[in-house]
Amino acid sequence: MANNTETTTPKYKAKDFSSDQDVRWCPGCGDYSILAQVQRTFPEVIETRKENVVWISGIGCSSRFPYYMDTYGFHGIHGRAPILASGVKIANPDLSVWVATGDGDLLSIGGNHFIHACRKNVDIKVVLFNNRIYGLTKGQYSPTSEKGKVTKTTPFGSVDYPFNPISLSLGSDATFVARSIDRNPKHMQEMIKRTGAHKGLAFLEIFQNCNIFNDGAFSVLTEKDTKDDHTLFLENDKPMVFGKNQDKGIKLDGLKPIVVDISNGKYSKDDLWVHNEFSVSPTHAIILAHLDDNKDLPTPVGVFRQYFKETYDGGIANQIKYVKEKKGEGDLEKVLFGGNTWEVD
Amino acid sequence: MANNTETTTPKYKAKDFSSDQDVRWCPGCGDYSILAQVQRTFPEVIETRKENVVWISGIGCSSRFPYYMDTYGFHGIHGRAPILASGVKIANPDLSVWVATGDGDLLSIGGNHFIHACRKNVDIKVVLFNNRIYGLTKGQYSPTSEKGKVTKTTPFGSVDYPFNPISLSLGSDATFVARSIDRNPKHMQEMIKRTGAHKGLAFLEIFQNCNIFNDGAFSVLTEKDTKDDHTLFLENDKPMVFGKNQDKGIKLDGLKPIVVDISNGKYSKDDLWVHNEFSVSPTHAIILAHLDDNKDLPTPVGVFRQYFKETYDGGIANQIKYVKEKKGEGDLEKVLFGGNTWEVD
Amino acid sequence: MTHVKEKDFQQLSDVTVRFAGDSGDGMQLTGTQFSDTTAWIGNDLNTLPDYPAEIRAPAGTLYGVSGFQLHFSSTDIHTPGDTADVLVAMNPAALKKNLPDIKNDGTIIVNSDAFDVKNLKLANYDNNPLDDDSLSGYHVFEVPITSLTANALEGLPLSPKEVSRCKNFFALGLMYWLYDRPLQNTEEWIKSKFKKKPEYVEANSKALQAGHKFGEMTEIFTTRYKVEPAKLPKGIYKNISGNEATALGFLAASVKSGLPLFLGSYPITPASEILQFISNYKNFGAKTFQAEDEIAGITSAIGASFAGHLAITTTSGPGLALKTEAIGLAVMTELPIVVINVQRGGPSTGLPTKTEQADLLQAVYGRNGEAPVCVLAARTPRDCFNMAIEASRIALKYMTPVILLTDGYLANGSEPWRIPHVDEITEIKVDFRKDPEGFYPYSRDENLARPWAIPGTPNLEHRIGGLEKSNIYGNVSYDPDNHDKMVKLRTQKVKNIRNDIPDLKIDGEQSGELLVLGWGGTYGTIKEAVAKANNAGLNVSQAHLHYINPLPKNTEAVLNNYKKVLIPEINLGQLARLIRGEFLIRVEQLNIVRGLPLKVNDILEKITELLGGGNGK
Amino acid sequence: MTHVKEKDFQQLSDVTVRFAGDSGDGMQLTGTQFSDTTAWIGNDLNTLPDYPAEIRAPAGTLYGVSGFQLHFSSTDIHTPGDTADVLVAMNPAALKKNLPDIKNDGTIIVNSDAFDVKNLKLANYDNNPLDDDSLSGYHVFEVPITSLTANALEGLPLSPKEVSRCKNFFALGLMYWLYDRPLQNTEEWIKSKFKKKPEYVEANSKALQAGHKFGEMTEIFTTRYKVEPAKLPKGIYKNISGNEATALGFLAASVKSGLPLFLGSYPITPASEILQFISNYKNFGAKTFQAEDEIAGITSAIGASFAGHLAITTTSGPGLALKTEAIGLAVMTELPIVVINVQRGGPSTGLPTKTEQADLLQAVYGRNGEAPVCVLAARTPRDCFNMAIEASRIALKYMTPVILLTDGYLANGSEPWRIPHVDEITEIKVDFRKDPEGFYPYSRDENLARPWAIPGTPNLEHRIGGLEKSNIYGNVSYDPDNHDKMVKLRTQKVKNIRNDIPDLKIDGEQSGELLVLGWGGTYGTIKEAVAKANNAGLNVSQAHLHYINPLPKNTEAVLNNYKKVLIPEINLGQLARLIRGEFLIRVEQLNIVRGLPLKVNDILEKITELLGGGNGK
Ligand SMILES: Cc1ncc(C[n+]2csc(CCOP(=O)(O)OP(=O)(O)O)c2C)c(N)n1
Ligand SMILES: Cc1ncc(C[n+]2csc(CCOP(=O)(O)OP(=O)(O)O)c2C)c(N)n1
Ligand code: SF4
Ligand code: SF4
Ligand SMILES: [Mg+2]
Ligand SMILES: [Mg+2]
Repeated sequence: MANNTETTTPKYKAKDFSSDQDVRWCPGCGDYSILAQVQRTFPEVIETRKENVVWISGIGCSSRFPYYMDTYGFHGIHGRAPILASGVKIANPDLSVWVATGDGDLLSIGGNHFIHACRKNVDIKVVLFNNRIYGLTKGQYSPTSEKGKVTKTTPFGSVDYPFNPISLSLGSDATFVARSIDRNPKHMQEMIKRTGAHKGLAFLEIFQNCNIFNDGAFSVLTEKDTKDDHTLFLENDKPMVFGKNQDKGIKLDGLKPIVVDISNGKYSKDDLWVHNEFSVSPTHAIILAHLDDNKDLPTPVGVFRQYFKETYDGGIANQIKYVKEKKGEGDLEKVLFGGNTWEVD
Repeated sequence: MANNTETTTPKYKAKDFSSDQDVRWCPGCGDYSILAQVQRTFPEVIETRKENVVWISGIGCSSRFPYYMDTYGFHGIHGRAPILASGVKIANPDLSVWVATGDGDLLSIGGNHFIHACRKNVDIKVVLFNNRIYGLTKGQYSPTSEKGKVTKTTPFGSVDYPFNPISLSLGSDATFVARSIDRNPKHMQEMIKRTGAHKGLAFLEIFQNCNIFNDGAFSVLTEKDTKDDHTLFLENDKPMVFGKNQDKGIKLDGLKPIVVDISNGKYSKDDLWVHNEFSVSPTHAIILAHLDDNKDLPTPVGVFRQYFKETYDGGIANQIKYVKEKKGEGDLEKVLFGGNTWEVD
Repeated sequence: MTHVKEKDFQQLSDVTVRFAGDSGDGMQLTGTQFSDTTAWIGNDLNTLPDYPAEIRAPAGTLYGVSGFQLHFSSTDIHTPGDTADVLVAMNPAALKKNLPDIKNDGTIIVNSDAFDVKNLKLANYDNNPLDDDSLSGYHVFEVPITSLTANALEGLPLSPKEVSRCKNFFALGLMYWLYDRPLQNTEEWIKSKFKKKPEYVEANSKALQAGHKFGEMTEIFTTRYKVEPAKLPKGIYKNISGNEATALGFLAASVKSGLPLFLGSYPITPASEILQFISNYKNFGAKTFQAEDEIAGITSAIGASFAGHLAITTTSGPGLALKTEAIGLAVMTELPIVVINVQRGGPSTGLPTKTEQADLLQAVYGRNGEAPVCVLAARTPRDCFNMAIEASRIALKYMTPVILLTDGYLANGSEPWRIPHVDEITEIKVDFRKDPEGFYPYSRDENLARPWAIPGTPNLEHRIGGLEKSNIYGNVSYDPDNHDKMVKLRTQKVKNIRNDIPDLKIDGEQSGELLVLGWGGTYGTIKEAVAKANNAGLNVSQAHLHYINPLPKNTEAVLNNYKKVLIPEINLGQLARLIRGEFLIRVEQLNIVRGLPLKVNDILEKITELLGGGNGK
Repeated sequence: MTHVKEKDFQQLSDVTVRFAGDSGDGMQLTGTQFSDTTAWIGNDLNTLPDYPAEIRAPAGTLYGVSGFQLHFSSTDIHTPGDTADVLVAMNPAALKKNLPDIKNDGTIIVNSDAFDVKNLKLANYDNNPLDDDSLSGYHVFEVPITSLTANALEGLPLSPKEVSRCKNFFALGLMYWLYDRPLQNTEEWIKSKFKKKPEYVEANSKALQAGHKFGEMTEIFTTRYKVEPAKLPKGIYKNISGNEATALGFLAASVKSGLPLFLGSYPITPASEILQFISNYKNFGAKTFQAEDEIAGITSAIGASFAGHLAITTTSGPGLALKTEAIGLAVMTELPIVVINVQRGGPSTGLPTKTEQADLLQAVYGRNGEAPVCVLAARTPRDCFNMAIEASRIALKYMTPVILLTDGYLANGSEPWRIPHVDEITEIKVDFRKDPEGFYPYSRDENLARPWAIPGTPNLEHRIGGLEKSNIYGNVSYDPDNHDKMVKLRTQKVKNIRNDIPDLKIDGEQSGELLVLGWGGTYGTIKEAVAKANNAGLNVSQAHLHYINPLPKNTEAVLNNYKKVLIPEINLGQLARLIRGEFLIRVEQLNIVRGLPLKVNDILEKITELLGGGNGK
């Protein structure tokens, strides 16, 4: 489908993905790091020629992303990126379709398109720049802002509870769910690669600092003295260990995750819960999604869940193939003259 | 707030909730049973005078519901019932606000309002008439239709996967999640009572037969010879037993639910998983929500989860009270003349 | 059987028949079968299905009545008929509800079995109308259709309920007899429809034949009617509804442009059928996407357009309202899409199953900012085919959204259509931009259209979006003068379409006393009214707009050729407003908003009044 | 310090100042402080903030330039000024971007420290404009603001970055000196703003004082300017922006109607501030609901209206597009809501931070079906207060949605406002229906309004919704004649508002050669243009519409009193279209769509041209 005249994929460099447009985020914004990691990893992530790559976004600071990528790009309207992307992907399944979006864009106005894209397993990659605030409109609270947050629209503190984007996507049956942090380039690079490699809807949440309107929202996960005790790096098939000295672990007590100390001999790594990205049911991932509901437990980053089922765009394409095989390639003359006709002469 | 001149609540009868409008559903439609059970239970469910009850709906066969209830009613626009209801409830928290909605109305066009109302825990009762089809528009597939379904818009079978409404609502942190079946009036009555008694967003999914466009969608759960083996009635604190002879049970194998035979002596009721509606984490409920992903396992009905946290409307009201206490009742003159003023004379 | 008295045949030039019964009685099916057979034997025809918003409202109720009117003739006709010559009423409610639309002295065939106490009460009859003289102005035939059907099917392995469901075929058989139509067509339909239920094939065929035989045998009918075939142009015909014609039109546009079709849509009455039809064309590579809502329907189509498809979205009024913001995005990104709006009664949910013309100003103006789009309107069911192709042509050539307006009457109504051969349909030329040399995403060709460079094309990587773009280069631009220029360019582009569409045609005198100007589904009604007025010696012509934005170049000149211009619309004067605002021309209006097609007679009266006749001024 | 030469004072009647710098330079703050102080000492004033869509675009870039223009005077003024007398440019990009809007012979104060190679390059300067003669037509003052600020703050415990952030206060202090304004106001503001950061209080105050002192000490400025207070009517004043006035207006309407305020809204530039302001009024019982999207914003408001609140929703163009369907629901259910649309540049996302008037036709016509609503427009920042109250009054009295249009210029611009006392504001009478006797949900009072019977009221249980309703009884009705009646009744109800609004007022001669007709935010510009034209001896009057649907009763008569009517708009002629369509009157248009207020001079030229002067026809 992709109208390539040339068919081999050149060896790209990061700068091949950098457009001629000046980047216009605030100095210090976490978005810069995301852009850098995407450009850095794309030569590896993109298995196709770059004219087959499309970046699609809604509205928000994060949604300016496509302008900075030297690929096809579409800066859509607020909240509609997942469905705009779905249209592109269904029309041409050969394209590699990526969505750059913000917590307001994806989860406030765009929530429905997101959960439906997850449910349908449209083969698009959704990268959420979660800064827990509305950046572009200058600092109103978002559906991922913590309860009680004081912002321009909540001068006395917000009274609603935030979404847990991981749990929402799992509840919508997304086939790939992962999380990373703007301040951890290496981890982010890995997650971008994993996201790109997944066949089906891939959802990657990135904690992103908005230093203007919500500075430090993720500081416990990024500051040197706290991050190790608050972050759990998920690794498949590995016991869940964390802490500055890798001295703490997660154990499953029935359905309940608890923290245990593995430095004092009472528990060892063997007692710990082993991460399984590929668990058949979503239960494993859901427990992880809610891990830090308890403030004593760390926040997981990494791949929560990955599984495979037919993609929506693939299903549509296959059905067309199947019907063509069954009924033969469409013949307009036949359709027009089909049914109950009669002749006047 | 409710402008009652009279304050005691009379003893209502079912027919007090029946409006003067003829009911216009197709003969045989499952909606009739829902209406009957609501009218039958409401004298008990409604702890307030009936002028404080409001039924709100979107568009669909199911959404005609408010016309048949002799309460305040608002037949809104497609998909918007949860937010219309939220507006009513936030404006006047003394009202008992109910939503009647269909699988298309709530989960297709209305999905976003639904998940946000769940997240915010607006104190409204959402009753989903899930017939897994678009009834009013005459038989297109819906987001709860099974994959492969042949309908007017999917002549070759649908290619997308359905939502699991229970799992979606749990993923959105709904504080009360339950399910019932149109053909089991007694169970439905109990669920309506439980729904009405919950403080916070209560979501009740009712499997409802559309005998015109999707007849028999739930027949395994309603037909005499299959229903006992396919339905699991959830009861709090009780081991999960089911089957014609109550001879089968659910056991938890790690995170994985399995069916065991409790008639042959190998397993007894004591080995079974015990239902806990009030589990702190959503894990328990999520496992149940996905129970019948495995076709060998039964479909649970009953209360999946109930927990309590501040309601959104309550939070707004409390904040107003708090600010009034702190700043004093608003004084318009003061606000108008506040800030940087100067006098010209 | 041999003693049956030969019945007289009476020749008629046209007849209007209405079938009415419970929504569960199969009246739409009966009407469609009668139409298909009638078309098939060569009459011209025009139909008006009229069904309630309820799916199968409880039997016997007034609001559960479903009707189907059909006008057929041996000459050219254009409307479903103001009033019916014959009513087939399957129960008291059907009789009561439809009586006002039956001609004085008309014929009424009732299923007398259904006139029991319960049904009479449900229909709010105090007395049985068959027993008092309330029907004295009509020729009433009482036929115990239910029991006759039961008799005919005796012995078949069917439940009483199943037997009763066959009674519409009995009624149809009787009507076939009365109007001398063959059974064959319907018999074949029954066979293929119930392929998997041979007992149903037998039962329904038997009921059909029994109805026919009953006509033959009974004493109560003394006359039969013949309506000769109409003299239609040579060709192969089929009976087609507006929705089906719309679907076929886009399929043809897809084939003729070489672009795969993408339809992103959300079901809504009365537009859902288009989605349903097109979802059958999978072997043409057509992709149908039943989206989560209308916004998703159009936005997915915009995505597909970006990716190089012929992208369309179908909806009705409330859905168009929801698509508003996204249409603006298509305007700004200058991508081709067609939005089909099948108008229904409004505002809000309004009258979902009824027809109306009140979305015109929404289509023309209903967007934020200066967001010009091309607006077209189909005028008859079969015309939807041509306008679908024309809408596609314009969208693709000018890189612009096009809104195509049809309405509930066109969508569900049907008429004979001379089927065009594929090679009679003009090609639609589409050139994707391939050459990187001098490529700029917002450069413009002689039509002011920008290049269509689709993802997958090497070296044309570029970014588009809803923010204002610099002319030619297409980068985001906040420059004030650029914005002024772009606002004006986008408007000019749509205006220029004027040079690429046919002049407004006049039926009748090229100048004179009165022009009746219309648009959309009122075409047939106006045509018949004007013809009648001409026959009565009145000086009146007709012009009917296919193109509303832009208007044809000669519109102003045409209007100025008449002393008066009358604009009849099923709204409060929306085209009238556009015409007044555009040309500062005084226009007369006729605005009747009843959820139904206008009546020939209403227009005729207005014409007469305006020309000083009738109860003039 | 004692040797400083006394500077001359020059008296001016009005001055236009523009501050410009990086979006991180605090220019909006500087402008606001200058405005507040200027208002406070009694000048009339009018402001135009102009900021980029980027939050803090990288320093030094052209697209990152943020500006604030302010026009103040000793007489009545109405615009922010076509061009500025003085520009304060904090870097080369600010100079480059703003130079075109500075008067010939104007004054330019630059932060010379910022004119380094890097910044010059970022601003695409090949040569340093301070070194070549490209600025020879201006009075340029080079002030090393960055280093002077650093000197002044030496020894304070601040990082270099923090120090640099204070430079806008240095610039402000200098301008205060130049225009003889007191520091006190700003000093107090600094104190309260940085309550929790005493080191910032000290730093910013010091920078402010240093700027002031620098003016005093330096040799480069030889003249200072005085602008005497304006002679404003007696009263207490404050400087108010349109958004703040809108918020206060609805708060007042809530108090005066006795109904709690409910605002359901989704943030969008330039409307978000209204939500922000109102969310502070919790102690008035005002409920603000930041909804998941615009549809939820308005739909929650409709729910709150049903429940008896004064329910409003705020948005801008793309958001209004999304609210379209729900407005139709409010029309059908005849519930009072006010939709505030702060217009911005379109179509689509367009120019989010710029002003425009192109949502007028969307407001009037942008809905499916015949869905009439009342449309009002505010004309100046402070007028938003009155129009908010008026919109509420009409909505509540006629049980109808009202759309109130403001725009980005009004929203962000500010002017002095004589604050009304609470008892000067008229009461809004609201009667909830309480009496069950004879209650029908769609019965109508003398204004055709239906009763407002809110949940919680005993014995008035009833159902409403978007399907067509039977007149009086309010049950769902598919009856054709009822629909026709209801469509016409709803339209009549909105038309009747005509009888309840003031006549269109004329400023100037009551008849004559030319009337300039406008609406919304162009009021001040038209007023100054007409005044100038009158001064030049031209026969021209002004009329400005507050009410667009319905139009004031005397509109046609007014228009007919002039030989020509000119309608200047920041769109392609939307009011012009309405007026032409309504009255069949030829109008002249002036349409400049640059995302900026019109200029006095553009209108003046057009007036001159139309009256045969200038470069006539
Ligand atoms: C229909 C519509 N509604 C509202 C807006 C205003 N708006 C633009 S971006 C945005 C939210 C931005 O927040 P987020 O998605 O979190 O992105 P961020 O800027 O934080 O990256 C809003 C409300 C809009 N442009 N369009
Ligand atoms: C904006 C809008 N889009 C579409 C429709 C058409 N519509 C009405 S009901 C419905 C779906 C009905 O399905 P469901 O919600 O499952 O209700 P059911 O009829 O099955 O009870 C649709 C698509 C509409 N009325 N309004
Ligand atoms: S406002 Fe926040 S999110 Fe937006 S660019 Fe600036 S720092 Fe980044
Ligand atoms: S169509 Fe189905 S859901 Fe609707 S009323 Fe009929 S049976 Fe019930
Ligand atoms: Mg954000
Ligand atoms: Mg349904």
